[in-house]
Amino acid sequence: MQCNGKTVLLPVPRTLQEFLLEQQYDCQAVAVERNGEIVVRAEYESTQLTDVDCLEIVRFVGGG
Amino acid sequence: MQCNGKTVLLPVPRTLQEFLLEQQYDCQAVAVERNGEIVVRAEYESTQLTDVDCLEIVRFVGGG
Amino acid sequence: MQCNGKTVLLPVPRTLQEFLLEQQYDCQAVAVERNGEIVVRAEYESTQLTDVDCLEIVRFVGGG
Amino acid sequence: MQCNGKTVLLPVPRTLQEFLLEQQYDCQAVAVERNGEIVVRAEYESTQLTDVDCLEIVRFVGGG
Amino acid sequence: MLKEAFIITDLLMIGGHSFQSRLILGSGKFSLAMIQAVIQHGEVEMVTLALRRANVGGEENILDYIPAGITLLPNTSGARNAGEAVRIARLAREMGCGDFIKLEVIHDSKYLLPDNYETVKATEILAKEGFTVMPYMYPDLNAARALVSAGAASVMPLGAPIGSNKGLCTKEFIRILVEEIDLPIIVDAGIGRPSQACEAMEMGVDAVMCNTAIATAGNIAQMAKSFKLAVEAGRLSYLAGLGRILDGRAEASSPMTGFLTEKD
Amino acid sequence: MLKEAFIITDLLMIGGHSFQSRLILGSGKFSLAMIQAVIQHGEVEMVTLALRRANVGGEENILDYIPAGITLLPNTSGARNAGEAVRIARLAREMGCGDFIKLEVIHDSKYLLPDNYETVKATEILAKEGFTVMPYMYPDLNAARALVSAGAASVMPLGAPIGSNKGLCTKEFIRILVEEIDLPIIVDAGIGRPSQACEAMEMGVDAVMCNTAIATAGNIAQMAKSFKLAVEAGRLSYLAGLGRILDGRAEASSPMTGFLTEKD
Amino acid sequence: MLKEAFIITDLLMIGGHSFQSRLILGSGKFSLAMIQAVIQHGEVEMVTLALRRANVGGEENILDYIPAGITLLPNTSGARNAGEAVRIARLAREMGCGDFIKLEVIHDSKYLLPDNYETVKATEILAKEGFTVMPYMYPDLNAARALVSAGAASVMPLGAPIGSNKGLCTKEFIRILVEEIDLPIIVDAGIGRPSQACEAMEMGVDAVMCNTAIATAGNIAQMAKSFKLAVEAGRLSYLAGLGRILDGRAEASSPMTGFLTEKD
Amino acid sequence: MLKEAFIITDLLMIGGHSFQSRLILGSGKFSLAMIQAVIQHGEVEMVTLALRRANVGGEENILDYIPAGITLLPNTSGARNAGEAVRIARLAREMGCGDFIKLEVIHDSKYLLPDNYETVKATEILAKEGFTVMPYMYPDLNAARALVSAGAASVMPLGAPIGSNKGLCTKEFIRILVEEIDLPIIVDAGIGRPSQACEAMEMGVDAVMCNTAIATAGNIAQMAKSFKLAVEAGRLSYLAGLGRILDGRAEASSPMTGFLTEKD
Repeated sequence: MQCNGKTVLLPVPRTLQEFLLEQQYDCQAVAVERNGEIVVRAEYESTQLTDVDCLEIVRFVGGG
Repeated sequence: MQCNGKTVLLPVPRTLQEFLLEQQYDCQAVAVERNGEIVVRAEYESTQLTDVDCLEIVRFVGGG
Repeated sequence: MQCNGKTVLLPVPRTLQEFLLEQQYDCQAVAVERNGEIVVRAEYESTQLTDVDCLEIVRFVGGG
Repeated sequence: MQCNGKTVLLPVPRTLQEFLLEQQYDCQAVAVERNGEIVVRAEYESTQLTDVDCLEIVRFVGGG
Repeated sequence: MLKEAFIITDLLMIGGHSFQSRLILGSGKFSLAMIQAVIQHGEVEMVTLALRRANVGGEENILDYIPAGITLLPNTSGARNAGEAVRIARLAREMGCGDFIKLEVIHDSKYLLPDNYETVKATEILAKEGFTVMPYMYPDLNAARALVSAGAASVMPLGAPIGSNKGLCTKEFIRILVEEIDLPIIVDAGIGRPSQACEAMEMGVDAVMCNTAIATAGNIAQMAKSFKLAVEAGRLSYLAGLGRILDGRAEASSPMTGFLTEKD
Repeated sequence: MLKEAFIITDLLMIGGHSFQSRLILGSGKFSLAMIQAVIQHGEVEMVTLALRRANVGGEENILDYIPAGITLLPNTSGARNAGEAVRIARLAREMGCGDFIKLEVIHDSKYLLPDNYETVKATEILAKEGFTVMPYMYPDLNAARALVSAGAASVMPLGAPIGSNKGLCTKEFIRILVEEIDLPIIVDAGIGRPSQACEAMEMGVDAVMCNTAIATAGNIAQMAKSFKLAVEAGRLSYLAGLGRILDGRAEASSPMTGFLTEKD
Repeated sequence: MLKEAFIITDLLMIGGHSFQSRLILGSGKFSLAMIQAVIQHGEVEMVTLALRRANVGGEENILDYIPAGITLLPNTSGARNAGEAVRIARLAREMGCGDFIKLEVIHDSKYLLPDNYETVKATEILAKEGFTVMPYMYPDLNAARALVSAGAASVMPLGAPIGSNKGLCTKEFIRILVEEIDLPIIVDAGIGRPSQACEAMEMGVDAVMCNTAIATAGNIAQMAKSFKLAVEAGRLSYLAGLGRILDGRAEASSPMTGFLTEKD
Repeated sequence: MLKEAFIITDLLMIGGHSFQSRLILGSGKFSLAMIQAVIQHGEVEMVTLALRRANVGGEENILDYIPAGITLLPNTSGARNAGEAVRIARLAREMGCGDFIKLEVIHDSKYLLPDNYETVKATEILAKEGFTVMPYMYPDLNAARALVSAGAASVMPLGAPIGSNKGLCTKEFIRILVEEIDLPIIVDAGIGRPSQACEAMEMGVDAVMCNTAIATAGNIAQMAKSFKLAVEAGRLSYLAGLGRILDGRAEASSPMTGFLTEKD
């Protein structure tokens, strides 16, 4: 699977929720795009990730 | 017929050539658009005008 | 006597103090120059005016 | 004798003319001030230098 | 009292929200530790943010450094075309901090000049999706009109290249926007000194956005306060009405009445 | 708190007196009724006055319109040479309002440009007599040095002809005075807009004097407040240290890290 | 001799044609009788013309007043969108005076600012039809790049609104075009004085177009010559390489060697 | 023919001598070998020189590098007061190259600003001795009037500090000199680019002196020619009369008559 431009292996099936926790992302501080589409927080749990998925996980930083 | 935004009556059939001469346009100093299409000088004679035609007859003036 | 550029007649002898009061100047709001020299307020009473004196009596106005 | 800020010894009496030639100055390309006064060229020969004299010998250079 | 009078009633309205402050702060180039002081001294009510990829593991969250009540204005920096800008805007909104978006579409890495054409396209899409779109733009009257039609909530013309501190190089054309465009005009990018922010406001601009000028100052909190005062000064003078300029000669400010003259 | 910190400690010292305000107000061209509002909104602590011949009979006294505690700065307007200036200064002091004098010597009625030479002469005389002499001058470094030697308490270079509102036309040379002269530099005359006063202060000038720009504004009390804020802003930014100016290219204020890039 | 050397070899190339003159003349606002003198004194090789409806009956023909050998550059003035511009361009070419076209698309009657977007569209069409397209444009780097891709033979950024004589208000951005765009850059519109044309050329612009500045002069033939000289001066100084600018202090142009010093 | 007409009749008169060229060349900072080419390409008729102590033994003589017929203008550089300037002037005249003297009195080694007061004193002395005195001065109207009374043959106000190439920083005040002073006004010092020389001439200045701008150029002969053309251009435009400047909107240079409009 692609995540923020890097290839990540998914040994076992994972929901987005599980993946974020495993990777220690702060769910309250990020937003997620999956294959070009937004995933709303409410659907993190029900979103099943697959090897062909491409994720963008972003957060706020300082910017002008 | 429309010519430069004005309505002109064509009592008898006319070629573009005849029309220009009648109206005393200087054929060497103008360019003609007929119904949105350019008419090249060589075709003035062979171009038969009709009541539904719309002409633009233009010339050079000073401009920046 | 000259006062602020105008000629003033002094029928009877006058002190500067008397003159200012007569002319209804506000002694607290003016300064006086006599023949090019400052007259301090304390000396208004003791200053005897003569026909050849030249007074400048000035006050503050708005200015930049 | 002082010349252009330096001390110069005059072993034997000299006219300004002699001095300039000895020192290989180009008489046509310089102007001379002696003790604060201009010496015109015509007087170089008749000008006798003494130990107390102070000369400025100048020429043109590039300047804005 | 008059003093209060002319301040309270002058609010900046953007997308239905109202602001007393007319200084928008960019949060780039600051250490997180400084942001709060800058916001306080600048008395700003709106702060821009950028979106970037989150790294694995706990990172500091800039939101923890921004006081409650501040309106967040995420930007789409990094977008090189309308499509990318739209994706970034959607991600930004998903952060749950409101629907303001500072739209910027840039594909020139040297001068960072915005692409007006792509910006208009993205504005159209995002406005339809309910965003309050504040597009960063090159001050071109025709493009500004297109942005109005596309549903922008304001226009943000640049004064000079981003981060240059060069000032109001586009003065003549921002003046035209003020004249012709019925949206809040916010000068963004290039403002390097408080006097330049003040001059922009004197011209009738509605607000000024500032980041680099503060971030590169010696004492950034003090500079933030300085910009706050300068923007307020410019706004007040615009409302008050500037005095005329004499072309040739002078005009005395003290009476010209003859004085001591007979002494000559 | 920091905010207070950097304000309280920054005082303007002139002739042994200290001032928090760096905006000096000229009282010409106003109706007496307005002066108090202008002083209040401008938060000024020093106001100039002129001397003129008193008329016979009760006239309104401008002093009745100036709040207590304001330092009065009588000018010598009308003087065309050192001698007349000295006489006017002495009369002014006799009014009992202190020993400050704004020295101006002008004999050109078209551009009202000060005569530096006569001004130096009068400064020498008045300083010896114990006046706190603040000479209005043409910004010429050599003349400024002569004024320092003559005992001036400050120098007041012009920005543009009196009353013109043309702004800082002498910028390059006032910059030199700031660099070279160890007295308070007060820009007097020509400042037409708050942004110009702000810029002068950013350059390191110590104070700005303003009259016409306020008197010719639409709402003069509001404009007074605007100048007060602009002068404060300029001072703060000078103290804070202005950021660098980039010559060519731009510099991003958001991180330039790759983002969405693999989507190309 | 050097003098000749550096002139002869410096030609302006546009669409395969070469020109020695870098001053392009606009023929508007002149009486026909004056045009020849202006062309002669300005030593121009290219003159713009406009197209308008011919009236019935013999009219004076401007072409009779333009010397042989002058390259004609018809404009598309009057066009408010790409379609109209294309039609006008085709009519112009039909006049049999070559394939140069000065493309202008304007739908703002107050500031006459060009519509870059429509201009790019028209450029694409006309370039395909073999025109030598010289688009009048608002100096926006992104638009200029689009014009390059669309096949323009040069870009003609404005200095200020048409006919305003306001000068190089877009200086900073024309500088960027010179840096980034590999086509002849011709400043068109706004240039009001020879010194401004000279400055544009010093910046590395390839040519200047001028109409109103000459037409509104007191002696138009003399002003034409003045512009000719100024453009040539600016070009030469660009080729020669301008000297450095000192920031602070001065630098003597006479030797600083001690002199008369022992007299102190 | 008109062309000739307006050139031949426009001569610069200084101290009874007439000049066709209005560009005065400073000879500092050049290698002697270059001077002749600069004079030729600049078509100058007057060149400044400095005086320095002659060294023992044969040195190259700059006069050998200056073509016959050029008017020499020795300067008094190095003089720090009127007395020294007078001595240098007398030595210069003794060189037998005429009675022109460029008077400069400077005692500030950082900005090299002239001392107007000492300059007036020296002018008085030298004018009485029959010199054609051309004083370098700080552009102060009162000082310029004093120089007129003292017998100056022209005034040479600075545009910016010597050698800085900063341009016309004193514009507003040189404009006043042009208006008020009935002597040739020659801008000396600071002019860094031909466009600046052109602008000075457009303002009505009578001539421009230039040294550093040429000496620091890449190709100095070419830059000399550029300045020559720019000065001529500025003079011609001043004589021709500059066109008006529009404040707001634009003004079409092509007819605004309706065209293609029925196609809408």
